[in-house]
Amino acid sequence: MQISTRRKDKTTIFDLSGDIDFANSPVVRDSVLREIRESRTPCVVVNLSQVRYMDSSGVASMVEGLKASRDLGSRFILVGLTTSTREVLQLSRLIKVFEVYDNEEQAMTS
Amino acid sequence: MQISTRRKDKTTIFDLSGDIDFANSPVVRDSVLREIRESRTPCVVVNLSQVRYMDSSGVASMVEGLKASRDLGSRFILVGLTTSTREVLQLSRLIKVFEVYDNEEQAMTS
Amino acid sequence: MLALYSNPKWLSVVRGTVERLTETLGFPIAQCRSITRAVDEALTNIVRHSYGNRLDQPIAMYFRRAQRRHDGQVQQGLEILLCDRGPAIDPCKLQGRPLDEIRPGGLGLHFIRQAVDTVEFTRKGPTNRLRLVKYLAQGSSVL
Amino acid sequence: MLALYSNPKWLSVVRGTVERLTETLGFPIAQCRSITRAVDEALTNIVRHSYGNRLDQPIAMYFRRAQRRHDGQVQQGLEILLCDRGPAIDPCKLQGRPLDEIRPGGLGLHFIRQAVDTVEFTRKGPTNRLRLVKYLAQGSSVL
Ligand SMILES: Nc1ncnc2c1ncn2[C@@H]1O[C@H](COP(=O)(O)OP(=O)(O)O)[C@@H](O)[C@H]1O
Ligand SMILES: Nc1ncnc2c1ncn2[C@@H]1O[C@H](COP(=O)(O)OP(=O)(O)O)[C@@H](O)[C@H]1O
Repeated sequence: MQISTRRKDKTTIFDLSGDIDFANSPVVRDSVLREIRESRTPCVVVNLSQVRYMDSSGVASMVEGLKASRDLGSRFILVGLTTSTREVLQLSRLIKVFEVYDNEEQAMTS
Repeated sequence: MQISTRRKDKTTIFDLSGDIDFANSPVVRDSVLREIRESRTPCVVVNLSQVRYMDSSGVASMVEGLKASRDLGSRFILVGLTTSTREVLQLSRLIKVFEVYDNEEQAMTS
Repeated sequence: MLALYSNPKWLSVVRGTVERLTETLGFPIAQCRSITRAVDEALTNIVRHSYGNRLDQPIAMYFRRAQRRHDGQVQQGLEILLCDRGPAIDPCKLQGRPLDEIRPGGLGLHFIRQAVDTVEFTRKGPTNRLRLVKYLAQGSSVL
Repeated sequence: MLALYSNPKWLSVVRGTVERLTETLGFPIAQCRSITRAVDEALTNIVRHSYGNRLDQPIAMYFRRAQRRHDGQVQQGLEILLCDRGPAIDPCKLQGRPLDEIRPGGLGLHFIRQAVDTVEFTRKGPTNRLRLVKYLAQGSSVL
């Protein structure tokens, strides 16, 4: 699993790739929460387009990101859902809870 | 592994997909050889673009196809080599022995 | 049979194994994904709950064919047995959170139950055994 | 540890396991492919030559860390042991065909030797053991 981050104006984009599972979801969780709580970034976008697999602990990390940004009145957006990540969010009945866009461009102009 | 065949004029195209390994290369070998020897098709194209893996027995099947068509003065062409199939033909030092094209269109107009 | 240690870095290896095994047995692609997910979540639970995140504890997995009569027909299937040597599981604790709450955690068992036809926890001597069985739809069997 | 029967349909399952294992250990992607290929070819040889294409014979695979000193530095690596219970192998037969001949067959051992740093056949009691070791370049180790 690899995480890299980019900034565009007031938005931070997390590009995740590979498998997000119990071995590495704590790292994902921590970097996302730090960005929201410490850097106070107004908008965090998580790009999942290169994610091959996401387990329930990955979903939990996304839920924590969402909750943290709600607490602070910032935005938390998921983009680039693959079949596999979409499936896991649907199974969790969480897909409607998140702000989801097909891609970064749509997220930035919304 | 899946095999399907198509005909275009005097050419038969084998579309292979999945993994060609010792479990199924005999099937690949037999269908290719039947097409060359029994149907006497003047040109056989093997499309490897959907092949994820090919082992040495898969390479051997291609060599048998090549030899059979040489014996009969027909053509035997490989198209759509992926990183993995190209690698295995290079390791076998056989890549230069085969008539190889990027895709079907190039093979048909050559 | 696959034996490994309880280090979460091996989860990806097991997923690779189960993905290919279910593919080879002829499960439809979406079921290959969901069975793989079930095994991954079950292993994660063993690592976390049976072994308290210790990395060096033994886990054994057995893969066998299963068979049942269903609607008057014989269905072929895959049985997966996951064995660990952690403390006995309190059956009362074996439940996830209600799916309509938005909070992290408590999803693994839902994913497991969604994916397979049988989920069975048993204790045999010092061993926790989790038995998962998934049957193939008639006709799609290539077992 | 992975134990399986000598049915070639499980070859794909083992490739899935080894692909992910080598990826997890941090081997570069081309080496993940070549190590996987080596194991696949070695298993195929066991099925064909040790077991004469019988489908129900036992094969055991062990995966361990390896270490060596190389150019004054410690290199981490992966050791793979493949064990079968076929008849003892005649070492004189253990050779492929010359690579400049164009004919089918005789490529497996070339692929194996190309992929790993050590290839060692030994006989221990009733067991053929093939030991493959591949080391990681310094610095790329994530073991
Ligand atoms: N292998 C296990 N050993 C002990 N308890 C377990 C095991 N697997 C699951 N449980 C219990 O079931 C609960 C629900 O599991 P799960 O749905 O996977 O969610 P989570 O693990 O995130 O809590 C766990 O919190 C735990 O109490
Ligand atoms: N596990 C084995 N048991 C017995 N003989 C073997 C084994 N592996 C390889 N060999 C011998 O080595 C030869 C070369 O093997 P290989 O390069 O894989 O080509 P092929 O298997 O196509 O002949 C085989 O023909 C066989 O005689």
